[in-house]
Amino acid sequence: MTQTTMRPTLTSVLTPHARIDLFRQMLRIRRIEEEIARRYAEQQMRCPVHLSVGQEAAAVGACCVLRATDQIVSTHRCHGHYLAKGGSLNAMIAELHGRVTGCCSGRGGSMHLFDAAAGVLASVPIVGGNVPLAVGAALAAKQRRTNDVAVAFFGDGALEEGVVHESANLAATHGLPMVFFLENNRYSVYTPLDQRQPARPIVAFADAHGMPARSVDGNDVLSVREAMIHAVARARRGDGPSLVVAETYRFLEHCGPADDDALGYRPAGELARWQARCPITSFEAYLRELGELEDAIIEAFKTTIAAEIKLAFADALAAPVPAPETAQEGVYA
Amino acid sequence: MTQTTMRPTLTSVLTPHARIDLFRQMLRIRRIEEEIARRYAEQQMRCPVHLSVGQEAAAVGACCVLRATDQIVSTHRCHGHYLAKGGSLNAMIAELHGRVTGCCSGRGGSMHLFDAAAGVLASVPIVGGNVPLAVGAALAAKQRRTNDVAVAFFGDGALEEGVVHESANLAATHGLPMVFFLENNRYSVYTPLDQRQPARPIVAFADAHGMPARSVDGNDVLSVREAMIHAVARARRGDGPSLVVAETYRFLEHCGPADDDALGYRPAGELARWQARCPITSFEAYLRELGELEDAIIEAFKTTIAAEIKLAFADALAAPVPAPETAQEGVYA
Amino acid sequence: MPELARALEPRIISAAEAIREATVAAMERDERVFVMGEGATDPKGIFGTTSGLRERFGAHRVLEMPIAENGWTGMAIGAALCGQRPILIHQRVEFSLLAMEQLVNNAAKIHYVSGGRHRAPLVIRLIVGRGWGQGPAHSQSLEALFAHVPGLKVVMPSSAADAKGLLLAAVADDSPVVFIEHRWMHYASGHVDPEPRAVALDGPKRVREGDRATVVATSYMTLEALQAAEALAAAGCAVDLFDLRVLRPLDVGAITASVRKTGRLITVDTGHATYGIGAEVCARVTSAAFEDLRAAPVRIGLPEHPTPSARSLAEGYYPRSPQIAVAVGRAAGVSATVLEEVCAGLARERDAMPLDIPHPSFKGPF
Amino acid sequence: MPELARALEPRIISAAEAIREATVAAMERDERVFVMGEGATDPKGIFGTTSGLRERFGAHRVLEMPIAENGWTGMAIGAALCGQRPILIHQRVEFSLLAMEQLVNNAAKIHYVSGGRHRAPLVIRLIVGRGWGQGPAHSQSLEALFAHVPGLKVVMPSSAADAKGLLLAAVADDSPVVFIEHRWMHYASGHVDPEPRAVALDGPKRVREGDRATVVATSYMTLEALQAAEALAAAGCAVDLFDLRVLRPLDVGAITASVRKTGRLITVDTGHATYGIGAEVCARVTSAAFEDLRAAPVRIGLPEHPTPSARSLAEGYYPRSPQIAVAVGRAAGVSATVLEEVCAGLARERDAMPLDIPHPSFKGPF
Ligand SMILES: Cc1ncc(C[n+]2csc(CCOP(=O)(O)OP(=O)(O)O)c2C)c(N)n1
Ligand SMILES: Cc1ncc(C[n+]2csc(CCOP(=O)(O)OP(=O)(O)O)c2C)c(N)n1
Ligand SMILES: [Mg+2]
Ligand SMILES: [Mg+2]
Repeated sequence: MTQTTMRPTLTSVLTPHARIDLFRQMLRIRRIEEEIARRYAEQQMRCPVHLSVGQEAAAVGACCVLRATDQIVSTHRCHGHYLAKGGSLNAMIAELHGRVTGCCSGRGGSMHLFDAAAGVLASVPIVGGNVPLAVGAALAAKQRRTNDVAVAFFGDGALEEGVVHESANLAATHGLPMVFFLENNRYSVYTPLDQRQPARPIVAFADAHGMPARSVDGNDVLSVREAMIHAVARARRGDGPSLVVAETYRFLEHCGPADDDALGYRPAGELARWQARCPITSFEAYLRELGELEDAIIEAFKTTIAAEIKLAFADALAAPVPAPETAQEGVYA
Repeated sequence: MTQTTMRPTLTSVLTPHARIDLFRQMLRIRRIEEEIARRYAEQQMRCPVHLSVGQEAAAVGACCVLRATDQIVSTHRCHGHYLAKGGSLNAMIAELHGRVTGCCSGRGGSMHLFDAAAGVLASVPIVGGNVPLAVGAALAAKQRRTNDVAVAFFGDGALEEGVVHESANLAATHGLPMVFFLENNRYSVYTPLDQRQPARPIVAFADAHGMPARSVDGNDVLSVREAMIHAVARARRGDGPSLVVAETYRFLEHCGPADDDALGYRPAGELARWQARCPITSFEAYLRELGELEDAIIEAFKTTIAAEIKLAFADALAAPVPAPETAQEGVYA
Repeated sequence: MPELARALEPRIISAAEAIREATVAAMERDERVFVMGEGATDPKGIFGTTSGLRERFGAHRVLEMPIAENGWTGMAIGAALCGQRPILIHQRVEFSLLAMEQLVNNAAKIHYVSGGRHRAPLVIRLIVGRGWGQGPAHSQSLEALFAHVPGLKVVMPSSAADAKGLLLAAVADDSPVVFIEHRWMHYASGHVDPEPRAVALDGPKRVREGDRATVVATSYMTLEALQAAEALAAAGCAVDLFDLRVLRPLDVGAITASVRKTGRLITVDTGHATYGIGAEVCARVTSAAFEDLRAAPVRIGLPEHPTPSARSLAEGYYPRSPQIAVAVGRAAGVSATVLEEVCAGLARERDAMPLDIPHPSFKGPF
Repeated sequence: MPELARALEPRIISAAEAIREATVAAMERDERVFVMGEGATDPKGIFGTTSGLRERFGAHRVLEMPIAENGWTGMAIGAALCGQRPILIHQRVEFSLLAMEQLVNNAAKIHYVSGGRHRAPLVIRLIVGRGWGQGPAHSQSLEALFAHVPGLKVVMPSSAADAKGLLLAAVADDSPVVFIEHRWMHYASGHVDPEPRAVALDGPKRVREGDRATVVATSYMTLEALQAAEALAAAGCAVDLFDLRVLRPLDVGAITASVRKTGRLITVDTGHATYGIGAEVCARVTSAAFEDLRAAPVRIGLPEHPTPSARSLAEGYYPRSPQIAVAVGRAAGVSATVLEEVCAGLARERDAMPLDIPHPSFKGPF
């Protein structure tokens, strides 16, 4: 296991402003997801939604070290990654509403978010199926000598898919500029990790494919960022792929807007323990301790975000739905 | 990496007679493969053949610790495994000749050998595709409480297939009585390992899936046997799967009867170096040193084997070919 | 209620419940039968079809699976070769695409290639069809891919009773059976025999009789076609409606006989029309009853593009009863004015139901 | 030879060489084009179609692949989304079954689902068809599985010239193109334009003209059908023979026009008949030209069982020119005695060739 000890690098030094911005981004994702959850029952968003509440530090910590031309590839649970990478909020909300102004013109729904300008290459609803796309993006970067990197987001469940192993082998063998970013939220739908995988350190996955790995507290945005700095630097140097494992937790149900603790598939108290380690409130506490964050700033953030969200929903609802006769268009390029 | 040091166990103690029998079995497989190669140009065996010359110690070392009700699942290169596990020679040679007396009634050819009585569950021409079948055999053994184990034979190339990782995860998670037996002959068709996989110990595969592993000299039948004793005992105890890696080498071409060194895909001298470590001649030398083997015994073996082979080919050639009108039968059970 | 009356009383349950009943009965009857799938043991129990099974039969017979479709399909085949009888479940047909290699190369062929020595008695339950804005990779009906492969049997029930009976037959069959459930079919309710009686996998079933045209439908589309057929019958145009049920091996004998009588054939299936189920039915029946066909067969299926998520696009995507009525009515020579009325009635019925949900109990999104 | 004469001289090469030429030309013209596959760089160079490419274009444009079909298909799609133009090669169609998920869910749909923003310009070369006792998992012709999927284009060449021209068009196309090569088609030789001129992916090609029947064939079966057609023509029965070429999107316009003239349709394809390519052609043409059809369309394809390895069983498995001649001749009303003669001639030609090898240069077993 290649658990390099963390050593701060030059690039890892953050200004207070940058730190606060990480907080703002997490808060923004949380608020957006919460608004989706709140409005979901209105049945205007008629597509499955997999919310990322609780996992914001992973998305923001991973994406904050990437540039726009770096490509990420996401999963069914893509809202956080898309937003953290700079994807357009309006295009996302419109997509969830099935509007022509959606990032997929309404054709994809919540699980197909992408934003070419922001470097969100694609989101894919088939577990693990997104990972080789990132390998391809890394291959293209290498072939075209762009010096960009590609990041594959995937969950602990995806580790069970053969294609993820195939992807790791391909990236390692070809020394591709890429990061495998695993969010271990311990569940695949309702099934806990220990019913799906043997007990062993998850980073052993990387050893099997000859790449370095680092496992971090995925609810600590700074730890995630730190690990990503190393992984991305390595990729950009041309030294090949690596794995980052972010240990985290999903607060809401697998699919849909609700809290599902009552279903009983989570051990009693587990959700509460993780909620106590909420990536946003704990980072807020830390920043307050540093004296960098105070009520006024938070309030200002909340106000701006609320306005932005309101606008995005209003725009989406005001936008036209795709005309039925366009359904047949664009099967071939 | 769980490279347990080798400690002789009670069961690992061999009588001279048993040792000689290992020699005889390897010699027998070699002779059979050589006869297939010799006769192949006569075009009576009209199916692809993947000969296992050079890899006899792996087949014999692995199968000699299994009982008839234990199941093995093999690959395109299945002749050695099939024979070592006790598969019928006549049914095999007949199958290669496309005769009704073949183990598949002539329908499968060289890559589909099986023998229910001997516990050769199936051979599968799709790389990696056989491995989950062994997981299933192990599952059945567990569900039916037979105390049998299942062994999946596969090559270094199969390690690149996602399904092999999926299989390892399944076997480990469910604690199934099974052994993953990897013959690392360094090539997939003409492509050497380093063009297909990153540099890392191959046993790291096992770590990734939480199972113990042991890498052995695959040309040393006793080492292979020793490793298998541990792996099979573990499986039979109900402690789950493990991995055995046999380091070995293929002497002939990937598919077909010829020596292919002239093609230039093997580094100069590599074949010769491995031939100098031929599993049969080196074991012969060892047994002679022990004083357990002498010319007369070897000659007797050769004579018996030659007779057996001659008969198998004669029987095959004398057997009827399947009647064309039977081609449509047996699509459904 | 006295016992006899209860026994005669229709016992109305949904197809999802019927599938669960069949599974319970099969597992009780034969201890080699076991169930495996992603979510097989979870609180939702695969649309309720596996709920409570683990509690009843134990963890060794109801196996939760990792997300490794190819791996556990191969595992099921291996177990089947060793005498077990697995029932595999894929919550979406798309996931089973990962297992195509095992299904096509191993499951479908191993009996044949072994000269009849091997048997792979497995049932692969696949769920196809429409959902709530699921988008293109969670909503396909890919039965044609499986139906093309010799060695697989392919079955699609359309009613609760058949769901139970055909599943029982599938589990008892010694060949691999791909058992395809349309998501909306799960909500079809009807009388279901409490006894575990298999319904033979022997071909289509006539669900309505008439002589003006022959309509052949699959799975959920049988229900839409039935609405259309009933409305047409009320307008004086009775048609033969067949539920195809067994896509492979395909037996079109009864359909051909019907076409000889009606002279018209309309197929209505749940997948894409091109290279789809209807193509084979049309081609085969045309061959067998060419002289009696009085008009070109008509196929109704999905248009040639992926499923869009947006509701406004999904609207026209899925053929519903009015389109079917128009196609059938035209073929049967129903006058335009009558047809217009029939369609208007069906459209009113259809519009009373939400477009993207199958049943008032469906709360989305899963 | 003077230059002009050489330019006019037919340049006879095999389809395998033509494929190599097209690849070289495409790679020279566009540096985004690259090749990947298991064996792409090995001494056999995928039936010679990739020989020398690595030496010529370097390791970064000719990629040897691990045995990980699903992984590297997804990788190709990702690279294509980023502007590259990969050519993927699977030495056997069976290996591509492992990549069905990526092909069906991602490659086929990403352009559509993104509202036209994404493009996945990839070419997936698949090799299908018969070999030397390969058995059931190395010999299938599964084109119907791909042809059923909207968003994929599916192309099958039958001549050296088309192999080159259609491949060039496929590489230039911005959609994913499944380019299916029958193993025996590789040995088809003919004049091939030395220039890299694309042949549009726009539909069938008439390879022989006549008015007694319309024959539609795919890939290698076009060659068998051509032999049959020529023998029939010599006996006074000339037929229209179409090479289908583009299975999806399917354009049967010219075929329909022909059937209007001939009144008879016979399809001959390389896959299983049931739910196969011929079913769609028959169903579609029957719809379009019902009034002019004078007999039921006839389909010729593989029987409904896996490929047996034994030569004695393979014998009847693959339809050859005599069977085709019988079917066509019967449909066209050729007298039994004439037909018998035609067949005897064809059978003599056929029997002069070994059954399980395509060409005298073929030494087996690979
Ligand atoms: C190939 C495939 N199999 C099954 C599913 C159904 N499914 C959707 S999400 C999910 C769980 C994925 O778990 P994980 O990768 O840990 O991601 P998380 O949902 O926890 O974010 C499953 C099984 C799928 N989408 N794709
Ligand atoms: C899925 C799949 N891809 C490709 C092939 C073609 N193929 C046959 S054998 C082989 C090499 C396998 O290498 P390895 O597993 O190391 O076994 P070895 O031949 O060395 O015994 C390949 C690529 C195949 N049979 N199946
Ligand atoms: Mg998870
Ligand atoms: Mg090897």
